[in-house]
Amino acid sequence: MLGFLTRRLAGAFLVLLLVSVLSFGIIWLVPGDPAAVFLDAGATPDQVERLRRELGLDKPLAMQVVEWYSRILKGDLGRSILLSRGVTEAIIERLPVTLSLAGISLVLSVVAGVAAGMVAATKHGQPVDQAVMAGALFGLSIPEFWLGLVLIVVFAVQLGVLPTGGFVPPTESITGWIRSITLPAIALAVVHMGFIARMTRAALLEVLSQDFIRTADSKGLTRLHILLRHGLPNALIPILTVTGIVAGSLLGGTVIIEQVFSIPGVGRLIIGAILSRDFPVIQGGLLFVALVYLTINLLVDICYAIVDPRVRLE
Amino acid sequence: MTAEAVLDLSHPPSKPFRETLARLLGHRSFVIGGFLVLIVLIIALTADLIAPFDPLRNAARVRLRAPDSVYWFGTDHFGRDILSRVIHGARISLIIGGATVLMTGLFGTLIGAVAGFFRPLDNPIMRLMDALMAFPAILLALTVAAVLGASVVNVIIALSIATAPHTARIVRASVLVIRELEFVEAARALGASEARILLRHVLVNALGPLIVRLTYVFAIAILAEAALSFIGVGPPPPAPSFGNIIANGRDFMVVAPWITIFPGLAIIVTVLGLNLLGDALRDVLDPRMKV
Amino acid sequence: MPAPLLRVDGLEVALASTGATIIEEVSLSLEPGETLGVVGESGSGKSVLALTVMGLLPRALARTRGNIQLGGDELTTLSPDAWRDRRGRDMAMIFQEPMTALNPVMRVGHQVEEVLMNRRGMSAGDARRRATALFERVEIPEPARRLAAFPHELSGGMRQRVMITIALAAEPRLLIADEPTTALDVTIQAQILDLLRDLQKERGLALLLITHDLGVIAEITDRVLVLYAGRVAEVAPARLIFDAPAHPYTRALLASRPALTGPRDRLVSIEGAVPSVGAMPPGCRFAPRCSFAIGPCMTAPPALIACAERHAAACVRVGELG
Amino acid sequence: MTRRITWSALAFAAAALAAGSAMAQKKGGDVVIAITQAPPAVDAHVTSAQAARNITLHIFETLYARDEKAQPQPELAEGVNISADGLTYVFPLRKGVKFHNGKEMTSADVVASLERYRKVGASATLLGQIDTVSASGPYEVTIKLKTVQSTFLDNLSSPRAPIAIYPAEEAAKAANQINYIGTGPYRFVEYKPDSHVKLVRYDGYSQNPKATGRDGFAGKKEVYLDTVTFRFMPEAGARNAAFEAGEVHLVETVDGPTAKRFANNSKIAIHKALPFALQVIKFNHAQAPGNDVNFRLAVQTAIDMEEIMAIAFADIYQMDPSWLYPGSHAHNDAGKARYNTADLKAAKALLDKSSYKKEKLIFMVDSGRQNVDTATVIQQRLKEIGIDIELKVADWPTVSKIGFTKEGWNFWAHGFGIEPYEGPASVMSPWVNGTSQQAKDEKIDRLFDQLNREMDVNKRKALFTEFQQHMWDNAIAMKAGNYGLFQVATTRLKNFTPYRIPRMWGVWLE
Repeated sequence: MLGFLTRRLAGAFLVLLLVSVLSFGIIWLVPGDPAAVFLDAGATPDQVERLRRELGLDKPLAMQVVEWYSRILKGDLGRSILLSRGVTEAIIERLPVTLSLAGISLVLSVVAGVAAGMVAATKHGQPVDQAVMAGALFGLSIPEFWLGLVLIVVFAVQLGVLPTGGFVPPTESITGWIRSITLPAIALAVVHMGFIARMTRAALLEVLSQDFIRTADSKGLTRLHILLRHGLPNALIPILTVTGIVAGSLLGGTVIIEQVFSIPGVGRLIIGAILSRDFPVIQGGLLFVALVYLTINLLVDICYAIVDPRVRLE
Repeated sequence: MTAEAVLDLSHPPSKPFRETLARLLGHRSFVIGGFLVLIVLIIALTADLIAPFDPLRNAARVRLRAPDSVYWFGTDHFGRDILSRVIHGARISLIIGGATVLMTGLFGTLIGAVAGFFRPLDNPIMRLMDALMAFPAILLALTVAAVLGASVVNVIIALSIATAPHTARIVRASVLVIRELEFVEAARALGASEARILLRHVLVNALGPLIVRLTYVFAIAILAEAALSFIGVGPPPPAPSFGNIIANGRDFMVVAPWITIFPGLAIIVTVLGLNLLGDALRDVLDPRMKV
Repeated sequence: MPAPLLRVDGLEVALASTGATIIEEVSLSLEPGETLGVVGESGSGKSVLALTVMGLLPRALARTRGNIQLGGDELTTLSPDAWRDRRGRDMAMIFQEPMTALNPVMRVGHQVEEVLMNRRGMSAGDARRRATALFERVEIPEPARRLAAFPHELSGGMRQRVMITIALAAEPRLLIADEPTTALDVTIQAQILDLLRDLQKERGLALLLITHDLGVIAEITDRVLVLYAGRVAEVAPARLIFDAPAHPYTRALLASRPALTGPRDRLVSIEGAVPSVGAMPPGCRFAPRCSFAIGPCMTAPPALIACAERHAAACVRVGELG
Repeated sequence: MTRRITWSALAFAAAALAAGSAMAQKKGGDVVIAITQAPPAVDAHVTSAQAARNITLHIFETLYARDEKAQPQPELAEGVNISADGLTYVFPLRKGVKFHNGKEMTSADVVASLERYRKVGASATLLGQIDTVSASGPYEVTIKLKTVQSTFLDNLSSPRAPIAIYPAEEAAKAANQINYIGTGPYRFVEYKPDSHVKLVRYDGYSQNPKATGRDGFAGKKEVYLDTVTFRFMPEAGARNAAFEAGEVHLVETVDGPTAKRFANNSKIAIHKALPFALQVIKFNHAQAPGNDVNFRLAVQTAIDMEEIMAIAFADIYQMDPSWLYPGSHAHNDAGKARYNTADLKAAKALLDKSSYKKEKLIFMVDSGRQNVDTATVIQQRLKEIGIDIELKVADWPTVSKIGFTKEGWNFWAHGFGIEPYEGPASVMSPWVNGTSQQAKDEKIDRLFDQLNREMDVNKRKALFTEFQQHMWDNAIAMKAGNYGLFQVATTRLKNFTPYRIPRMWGVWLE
């Protein structure tokens, strides 16, 4: 187990190193700089040039590279140009928002998706199965941001039952938080629900068709006992895989959904940074997202090892 | 040894094209999905003939008309007919999807095949792919599109960069399995050059998973184009794409929801068709692959 | 003659989708303490026969005709749950692939104990002790330690011993073994067969042994049932099958058998292929490959014709070819 | 801006109400304002973005501030004594003005702030003519100019990137690193990035004793509200719905159709901030065919300006050839004959005389809807006379980078909001040295120079009129019209009138 962890960690570290190169490099390709955001259309180039100097954007590339690596090795992502705070601080501020959105969507999609997938698998080939699968595929084909817009029009504008956007922290008001997170979480969850339902069904069907299920059957054990003790533990591995994929994909989804619902999360931080050329935030944000992504993968790997004794040996 | 080994006649490893086609045509998902995609394709190809209006024509008189008998899908704030724009939008959306599939197919295959076949390159290449895959695809595409600027070509490049690593990984996995198989060994023994082996045998046999993946890439590209447009880095106006029609209707979502709704439905139909096709292809070409 | 423990009569199993038959008119009987070998190549329907008796047919297949009696009780009229209740206790089964037949994420001890607890109502402690004893009986070394192992931590032979333990745990009267040694090394094969034979003798089990290996037949069976393309070709005492095969298919099968001294890889084969399901010839199913086939062979499937005591073959030319 | 004709009625009513105090002002209440963008900074010096101005002008004040007519009035200064040669400005400061940290403002703070602005100010050129700034007493600051500058007080009072007075210790800090401490009627509480900025009433605020009523950015700033929260909501749909749901009391801008829809609601007051900006279309003179006056005139002649305004700014625009707002003292009609001609035939004739050879031209805009609309309408219009235009939409940093270079663009459209408010010099300044059109124009440079040195108001107007005529005659750049903002507020918000920022003084909640 320890060797397994070390190997995974070493691999993740290597990837992270490459990610840091990519996130540093990408900003050197972007045209424009944050000076523009401070100034309106009437600003003249020498005003821009002054501001660039003021913001430290005129340092040579080599110097910036050295600064970047000496900083991130200390765990310091630098200071935002536009937000007047450290990048780490800015990310941590928004993290609970994104995590609560992604977390609730994940729970929603896993619970509904696994349940739907299990129903479909046990009713394999029957109308219930076909209906669930058709629904899942349909859900999978909806652009999530569009669904968000439609939900806003229907539930916030027409019916007026839920807010159109914004975010209320749970520390401020629990009901306000639930109300503000409901529509975005649904918009995010629908697509992933379909995905998980399909995967769960496929995984369970595969497990249920395996020899050891027949063995269990030959023991005369009850169907429920077989499903719970033999079927589910084995289907857990593929379900975990999907959950990992979905967790990552949700992270991507929040980027857009936060934009639709004006939710101040990490995704909007990064998009805002890209659109305003807040370079430290772009770099730090991308690095952070990659770190989260890799952590999710690592967690999934560790869960495998717990669920599936075979993995530990590899 | 046993009687079974003697009596059991082995099947040829690759099924003839005819049989595959027959199985596809008998697959319900393939028929429905194919039908949907074909409809969208025909609409895109005949856009000039079937669109009732010029999709670019401004007509201030009829701004923000709700759907009626003349403007079936309503009009936008320029007074442009949404139906005509959706019809023409299919064209650009399909071009973006198709070109992304081509680019991803080409580069994903190339990268995956090289990594799978030339062992010394495998590790560096795949770590780079891992690094690219460490970002959510949409964020990667968005960043690249922001770097390159908004244009149809740049959207295609951004989407290809976002989708190619996964494709490369799939191709590499197929190559790794196939290169160890007997017939590749045999070809090598007969003195075929590495490149020839790679092309003739390995790739032909890795085609199944690749086709399945690329079908899904098509669907992903259509969805991602819309998302990029929404953020403002999609194909530039005034030429319509599914995504930029929606993006255009954003400010009018409340007073003129039809601008947003109809292209969204067009996306759903197209993506649903592609997903159905992908499912059928997966069942037939690559039964072990997961969703 | 003691009353048969298992009696199968005119069994027919078909594909649920097309109705094409997998096995047809299969009848057999098995007495307590007797070993019946079922032999045939893959696709002959021998595994389907076993699964049908157990009531474990996959969804795609359905029993369309025939009766199955166990200890005088008709199984086919039972509800699925009642049939399920007979499994484990009255009849048990050993599968071919001990790797896949065991739950990969459950400790093997627990896979035995769950039978003891659920089917014999034992407490966890009793089940543990009983499982240890059973492991000892099937000659698993260090049984206490092995109980805590996962299947992948055991060798193929050990796994099959675990499988046997599971099958025996509820003390069934009928044991069906479907190719129990196929996946194993030759030396292990012999050990497992010996074990099976000892256990059968010791407990007076009725053993239905399914195999395609005539060597196995020769070693431990009392009688043999030869299946070809879903129909019984020949049924005979084991000795007679080797000494006086009556059906041309049995003969071909014997001829393709490797000499014990010869190389074990390439064999003389029977020309042609087994007809595929749904495309069976109207007459004798072996006729297209049979060098003795005559006109009547092509029109209707031949009935079993007795040719000696407890020996019958489904061939119109049984008498002539002797 | 002398009088805002378009909403004069409202302004009159508001003034009357404010003066007469006929209504019962109530203390208390929290107001949430939806603004379209997050401010790039709350450090007033370093940004000229509208989003920042909305907030900073509630927290900070300047020595001089613009009144309702955009004329400079003393704010933190008592007044000014200008030497006869026009080079020395002595500002006596108001006494007893307390910063939000409780300290009293003195000349040291003013000097430090002005010096800081000269270093880090986003519009540092506003103070470009300053030679020295010194404290000539604890409550007196003396500024010496290098040359005479007729617009110096205008500059000092510009709200563009306000020359805010900070405490000296804050003014010593680098750009964007200060604590937000000012003298304004509101005190800074928190800045939640991507979410909001929250301000609370500053009870220690010292009113300008000379002020009578609410007057532009100057005047009396009486605060009744407890807190004001500026919520950043880039999505129009989200803004509007939040407003309808009552989460937001005032929306900085809504589109025409939405305003129309709200008009039927008795609980909603629609305010028009018109004019708020000019819609400007620039040519790149450094590239063919933009270097050809006939080409530029062909384009100018072809364009239907009203079509642009009607589509991009439905129901909230004015057609006006002037580069200043109506009511501004130098507002004039020069160039009227060339404005909004929409004459395709004449345009074709001009185009045929030009060097344009059917090549594809780039119309560059940022992704703001109105600017994209402008570009789209022009593209379709010019297609009719055979000009082939490709739209290039990018985000603001990219566009503003490329737009000040000689390559990569032929047309560029954007709003011009604060310059016409500031006055003639600010409008002319972008064209000086060819900054905006990428080719030096001797005449503009000369006129600008004269304007800067001319102290006589009427002569300045004549110079500006000449500039405007020159702009139209040579199609240096075009303006399509004046556009405004629909601002919607709950009717519970009393005595609100739109201005360049949503001023939260003099208003109260019912």
